[in-house]
Amino acid sequence: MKKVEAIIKPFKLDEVKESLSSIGAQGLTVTEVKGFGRQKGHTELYRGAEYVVDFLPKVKLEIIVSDESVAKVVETIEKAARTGRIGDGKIFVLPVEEVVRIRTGERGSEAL
Amino acid sequence: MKKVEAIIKPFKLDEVKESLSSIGAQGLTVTEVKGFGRQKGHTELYRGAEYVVDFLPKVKLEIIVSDESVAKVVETIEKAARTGRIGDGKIFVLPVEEVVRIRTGERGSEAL
Amino acid sequence: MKKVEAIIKPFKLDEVKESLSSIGAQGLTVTEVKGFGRQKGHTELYRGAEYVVDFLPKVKLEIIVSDESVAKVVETIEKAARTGRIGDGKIFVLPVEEVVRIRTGERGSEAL
Amino acid sequence: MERRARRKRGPASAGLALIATTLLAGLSTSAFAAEEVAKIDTGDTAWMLVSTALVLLMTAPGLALFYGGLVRSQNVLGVIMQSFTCMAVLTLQWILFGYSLAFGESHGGWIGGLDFLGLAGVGQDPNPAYAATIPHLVFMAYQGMFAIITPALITGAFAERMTFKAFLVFTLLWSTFIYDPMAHWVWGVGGWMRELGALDFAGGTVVHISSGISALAAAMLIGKRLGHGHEQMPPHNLPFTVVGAALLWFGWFGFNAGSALAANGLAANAFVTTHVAAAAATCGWMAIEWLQRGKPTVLGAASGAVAGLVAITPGAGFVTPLAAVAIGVLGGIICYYGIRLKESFGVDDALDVVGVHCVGGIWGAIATGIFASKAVNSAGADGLLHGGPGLLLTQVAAVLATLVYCFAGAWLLLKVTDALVGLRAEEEEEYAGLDLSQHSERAYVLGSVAD
Amino acid sequence: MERRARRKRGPASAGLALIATTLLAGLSTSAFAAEEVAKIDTGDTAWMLVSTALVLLMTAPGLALFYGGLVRSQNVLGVIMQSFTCMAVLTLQWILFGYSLAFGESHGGWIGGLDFLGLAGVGQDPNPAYAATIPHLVFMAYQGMFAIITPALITGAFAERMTFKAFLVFTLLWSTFIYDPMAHWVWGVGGWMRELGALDFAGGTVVHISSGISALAAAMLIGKRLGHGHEQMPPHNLPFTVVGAALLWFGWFGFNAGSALAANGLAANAFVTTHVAAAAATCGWMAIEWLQRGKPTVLGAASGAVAGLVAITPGAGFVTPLAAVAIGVLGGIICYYGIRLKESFGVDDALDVVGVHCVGGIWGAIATGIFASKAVNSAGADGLLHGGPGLLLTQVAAVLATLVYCFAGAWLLLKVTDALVGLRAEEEEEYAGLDLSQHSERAYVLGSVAD
Amino acid sequence: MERRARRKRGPASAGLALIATTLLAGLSTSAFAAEEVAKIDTGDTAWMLVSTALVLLMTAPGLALFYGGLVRSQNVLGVIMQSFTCMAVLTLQWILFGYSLAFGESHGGWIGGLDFLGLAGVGQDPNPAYAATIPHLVFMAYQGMFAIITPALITGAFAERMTFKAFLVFTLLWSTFIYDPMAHWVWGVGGWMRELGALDFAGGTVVHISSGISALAAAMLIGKRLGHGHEQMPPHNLPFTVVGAALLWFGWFGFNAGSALAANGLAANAFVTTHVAAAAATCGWMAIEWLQRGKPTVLGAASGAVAGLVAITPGAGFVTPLAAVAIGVLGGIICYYGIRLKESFGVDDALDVVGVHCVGGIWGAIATGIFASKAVNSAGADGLLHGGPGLLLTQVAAVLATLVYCFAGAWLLLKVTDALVGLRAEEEEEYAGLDLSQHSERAYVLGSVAD
Ligand SMILES: Nc1ncnc2c1ncn2[C@@H]1O[C@H](COP(=O)(O)OP(=O)(O)O)[C@@H](O)[C@H]1O
Ligand SMILES: Nc1ncnc2c1ncn2[C@@H]1O[C@H](COP(=O)(O)OP(=O)(O)O)[C@@H](O)[C@H]1O
Ligand SMILES: Nc1ncnc2c1ncn2[C@@H]1O[C@H](COP(=O)(O)OP(=O)(O)O)[C@@H](O)[C@H]1O
Repeated sequence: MKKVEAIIKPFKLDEVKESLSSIGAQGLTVTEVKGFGRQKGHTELYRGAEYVVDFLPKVKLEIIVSDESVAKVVETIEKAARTGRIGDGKIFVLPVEEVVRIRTGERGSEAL
Repeated sequence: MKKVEAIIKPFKLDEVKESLSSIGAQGLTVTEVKGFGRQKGHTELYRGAEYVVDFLPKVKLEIIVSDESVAKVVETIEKAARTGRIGDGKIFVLPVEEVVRIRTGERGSEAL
Repeated sequence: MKKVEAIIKPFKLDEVKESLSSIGAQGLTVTEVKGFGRQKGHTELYRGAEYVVDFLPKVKLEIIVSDESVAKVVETIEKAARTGRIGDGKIFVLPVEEVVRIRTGERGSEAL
Repeated sequence: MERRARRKRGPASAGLALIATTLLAGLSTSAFAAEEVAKIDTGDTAWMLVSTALVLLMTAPGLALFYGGLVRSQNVLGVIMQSFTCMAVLTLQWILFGYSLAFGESHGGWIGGLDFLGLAGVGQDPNPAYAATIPHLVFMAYQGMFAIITPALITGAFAERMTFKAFLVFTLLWSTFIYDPMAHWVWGVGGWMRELGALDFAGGTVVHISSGISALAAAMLIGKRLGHGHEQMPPHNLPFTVVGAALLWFGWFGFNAGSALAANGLAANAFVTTHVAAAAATCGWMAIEWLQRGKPTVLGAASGAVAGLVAITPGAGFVTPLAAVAIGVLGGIICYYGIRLKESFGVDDALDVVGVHCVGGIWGAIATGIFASKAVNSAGADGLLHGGPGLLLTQVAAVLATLVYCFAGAWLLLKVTDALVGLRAEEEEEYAGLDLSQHSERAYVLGSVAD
Repeated sequence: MERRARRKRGPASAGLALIATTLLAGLSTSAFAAEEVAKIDTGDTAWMLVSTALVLLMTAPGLALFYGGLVRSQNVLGVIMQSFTCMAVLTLQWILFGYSLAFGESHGGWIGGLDFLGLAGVGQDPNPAYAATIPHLVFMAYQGMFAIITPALITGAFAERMTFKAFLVFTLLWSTFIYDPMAHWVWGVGGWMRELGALDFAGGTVVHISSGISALAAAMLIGKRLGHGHEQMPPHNLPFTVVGAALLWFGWFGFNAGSALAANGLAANAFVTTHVAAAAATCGWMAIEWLQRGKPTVLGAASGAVAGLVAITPGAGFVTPLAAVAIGVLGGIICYYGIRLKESFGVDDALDVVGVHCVGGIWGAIATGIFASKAVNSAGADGLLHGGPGLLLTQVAAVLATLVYCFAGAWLLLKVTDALVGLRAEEEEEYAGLDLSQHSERAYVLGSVAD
Repeated sequence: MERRARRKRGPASAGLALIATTLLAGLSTSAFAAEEVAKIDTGDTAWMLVSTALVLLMTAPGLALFYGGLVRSQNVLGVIMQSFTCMAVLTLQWILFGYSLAFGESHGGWIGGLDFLGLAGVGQDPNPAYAATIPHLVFMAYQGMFAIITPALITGAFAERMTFKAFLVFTLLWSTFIYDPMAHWVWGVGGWMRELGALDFAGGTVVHISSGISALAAAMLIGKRLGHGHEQMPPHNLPFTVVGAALLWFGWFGFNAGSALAANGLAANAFVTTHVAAAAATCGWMAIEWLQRGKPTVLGAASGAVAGLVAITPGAGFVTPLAAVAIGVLGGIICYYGIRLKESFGVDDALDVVGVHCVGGIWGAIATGIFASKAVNSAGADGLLHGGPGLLLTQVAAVLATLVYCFAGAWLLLKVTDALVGLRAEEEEEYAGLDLSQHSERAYVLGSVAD
């Protein structure tokens, strides 16, 4: 099994989730994060003091998938999350050794 | 070493933490996340408009453990986090190649 | 490629980010987390009731790097995040199998 | 209307405020001329100073919180800023020329003259034409607070997408070309609607219908928010919204009971009808929502309260408290349906200004034509239920005239604004939120990440 | 009590409010009959209109924020909604029949008659039996605001677990069968506690003891919150709570100084004692907490302020400012210990209604019996320190009667409510929070995840 | 100043408040002696009760929210606590001895005697030396609210780093040794600045310059916040700050118009100039920021409003509304630059107390010397524009004396405080935030993690 992690633009979350659902993904976990990258941040003004803010709001998706689904999932996210503008984000794939469903104690791909 | 990640129901956090402490776990990291899975969400009403919300508040635990402790830790979380109702969450185990304790520079299992 | 995860003290974030920039890191992702470890928490008082709080605010950095940069990145974080006091945090290194840049579809180390 | 009422009753009946006069009248043989009677009454003045402050409070923090809580968190400052700016900019407009256009010597019933330009002649003594027992400055300031909140109400319609610059230009134009004339027609000595006999105690037409229908024009012209219909746009801070609604309720006592321009029985009546209608409309909205949706919501309750306050505004000093129950309950239910209208029209009236202020204002004007009673206010008129069908017709006429003038006027002024500075923020700006794009600020920095 | 005071003093001493009358009395030979004196005083009316509005402000946003900040974030709307709903529903109850039950012609000192049903006979003229210088409508509205906040206070006890439906049923029953009679006993002409000679200037028994002891019954019957004792339940938004406390302090000037029913020296005294007691109790609570816990807390300071305001309520118009220092400091300390009582009883009084309102109210009633002085208010009585042990006994009797009637009554009405609709939310609903389960709303949507 | 004004005008001109008297004077042959005239006017009393409450509201929630929103989230309770504590502790100080030091019988123009210790002799009757138509207790309470807010203003300078204990000691010392004498000099009968002829209608020197310059001393002595200059310290909750600013604006009507001590034409003038100056300064700040930074900010607008309110305070009852436009616009611009001063001085005046209150207060005092006009207030004086250069010099002298005395005094008292309890929190405490370290509380628990 693999863990697919994707950092995307927040307003793309719904679209990505829908696409993943439509290819049969049944679960995923979402975290609000701040990203620092090529996309430049903004300036804030407080009583004349300028604050340069590099961190941009992003959303991190984590989804555990069976080995055979990885390609499909990655591709789906890629397509749904793309705007073509800088800051669209990244997808990472990590190996996973075990999965457990807490409710039932199931292990492995049955637990997904 | 391994990284055990668990997505659990928020009100189970204290119980899981206590159980982990009692088996000697000395550190863990917690993140607020939103989960999408089999457990269904809820509907919200704002001036008559209905919003269907699929994402449920969950808590993610991350705990790095030595290879020999993995089973014990997974089992402990499993037991403490279980309510038997849908949405109890998942546990994932990932390989970890190195650990560093920033304060001392210790590496490997000493750093845990 | 590897994923370097570091749990650090929040007020060290800017310093760590600067140091990483200065060695050429072009992207990273930050999450607010709560840590539980050797550093002890605090007590809160609400109308005489005492609440012991073990969880401390921490910041988690995630940065995907090529295999050859890992050592450098770990060392840089270590140095910048260290105060020498308990609770400075940890660095973990995990294997990564694939990276995709969503905007362009680039894969592997080009996508970083 | 109350203003006319006072004038008509003449010097003798202004007496409640001047106990001494009344008492003395029986003792002394010398008659008091109107001029001598125009003395300041400290009780009336105290009440009007308070009322003036209360109406300001309605704009900020009242409306600012009510609207601010309803938008998404990236736009809360943008919305609050628009209310706050109305307080600043329109105060200057008002004292420089707005007050004169509204309350200066009438030019044919259409517009006030320039006699009060820069507050010339507006001093510490009363102006008996409008309020014989309080300093003219207080009357001016009280009216000025109405001139502030009215355009602020409109901002709910174009929330989350208009640039600050466009808001500023439009607001100044609208105040000058729509609000000031409207105020003159309805409340100015010689104003044509006033002469017509339409009753508007505290601003149903001038404040609510005018802003509500202009909001419709604004929402139509500026278009829908990006993502509207696809993305969910839940209110980001409902406690703010409820606090705002409660402050509006509180401030509305100044708005309505203050419109008696004295601390007398009429003020008491307006105070009670206002309170009762707000309560009744809250119940009405909650009930219909409970029936139709299965649950009463907090936003529904808050919206109901505002709907009731809008509905009672024109009639507060003309109807009985029991009539206010009817006006309120129905007001709550009507506005509950009123905010659905936008679905049919396909208009993104972001914070439901049309559904609450325009629809509620129309209902209030008509309800005044139904329930008004001379037993409550002898300077008023009898409505349908008290045998006077004429009033209802007059009210309908006043409503229609207001709808036509304000919609057309607002449309034109929005076109002008668009031509001058462009109405709408860039797509990138809208995604980032107005707080960052228009003001380079973020509302909340709650976490430890210096994002 | 003050109401009795005014009545007893009779037409002549109502004069402060009518300067002209007094002056004229020396010039004219004709005596003025009481009816002729019952003219509206604009200054008194201005003050009472403001006071009425201030007491409403206490419920929302005052109490709504105070309580709202203390609960967990998933219940903040639920708690705010209960305060807001009191404003809506109890206003209708009050004008339809509640006011009549409380202030109508007495039936044997137990309950008012139906003479004021639907506000019949409650008009723009004064009702000299209660307040000779303000419109009867103002007196009615002022009293109505007390009828709103009293049941709202109770909601703190069963916060975070009662269904909205149960709250609604219980509140309507409680207002009708507990509040209205209590108000009649203490303030109604002919009410038995009033006849007994018990002093309660602004509602120590009627408002605070009655709600506080009913809160105890409610917390006992509904049971503890899920997780109580195991999970931590820290307040989710203390700035809201402090703002709420400050607004309560501000509004309490209307509550206490308004109870003079005039803008006179007595109002001034009540204003100052109220302010001083709030300040002193804040100091008292902070000091004891600092000594016992090592740190003064913000919630402690806010709670102390409220405790002091509760404690001074019955005596505000009968004691001197220096006595208010003593009443306040002790009130703060007593309530600090008061909220510990629940630990021994094993009752989950979620927001400490019993410890603050019941305990503080009892202390206030007794303190009035100790510190009251005719030098402050000739219509009052002398307390223990001024040589009158009788008053103290009367006060204790009034307290006991209130405790017994309200506890038993509330218990019964809660049982009835439980039988009718069930008191408590389902376990799942409680975990999800009342905001979602009762109202399908979330209070805050601050992040970018559309959760 | 207004206080002196009223006294000087004497019994005859106090008459506005006493219509009956005036009217009777024409009928009766007997003259009324001053004592007989010292009757309570209910309208004036109503207005002053309200004004008193409004000035309290300025401290909390007004200032508490304004400042609370500007700090980082780990310090919001600490800042709010300081404002709230001023309300508690300084009320006791005031009634026990502060009022007497300020308004007791003058000792050589320097300090009041102990005649009013523990409010001895401060009762329900008026004290004609200060206010002939309201109860002495109301005058005392009104003045007490000024004594509360003034030290609270200073807390913005040392925000986020002073221990609570040090704040408490310093505040008590400062009130006693700086505020009380200053109030005596300027407003006490016989006070030397008052005798000098300096005009300060509502507290430009006493409140704003005194607190502003003391803030400078405090910021210098306590040093910069940890991380200042490196880390970003954005405001954590700007909606709170705007709400706070709006409440300050609202409350300032009590502060300035209440300083007329009556509900008369002068109050009306002060009300309008206050409102206009706030509006004009908001425009001024926004405009200069827009020009210089490319965008108007919400914090800029809120800061501008406060700057305008500060600037008009000394002149509110002496200048015309049009002069208030000038004072306001310039006040906004001057304070915009005023808050930059700290950059040159290298002082971490965290919330810009110096830039707004000291700089704005100085501008206001000078502006009064320029724009004051006897046509507005015959008890005032003519400023530079009306042919009176003398007043300007007097104003400058008063400003300089205030700056010197308050800076030196505050410096000394801070040194004393430091020696007694230490000014500054430990480094660890400062990192954790004052909420946790000083009060063991957290402001917000919004998430599900029981952190
Ligand atoms: N090496 C990295 N490690 C972890 N996260 C990264 C890395 N590079 C980029 N990111 C994340 O991806 C987001 C987008 O990256 P950015 O460089 O701005 O744009 P793009 O991916 O379009 O080139 C960043 O905000 C950050 O959250
Ligand atoms: N494939 C997955 N990848 C990542 N997270 C998942 C996955 N499946 C479920 N989760 C997480 O686990 C939570 C619980 O899953 P759910 O399907 O609702 O219940 P259960 O685990 O009891 O079958 C989800 O809310 C989500 O956060
Ligand atoms: N085994 C672990 N797994 C995951 N996170 C850990 C682990 N041990 C520590 N942490 C994280 O590191 C932080 C610092 O650890 P702590 O034991 O307090 O101090 P130190 O690292 O200086 O010994 C913790 O707050 C927690 O977030």
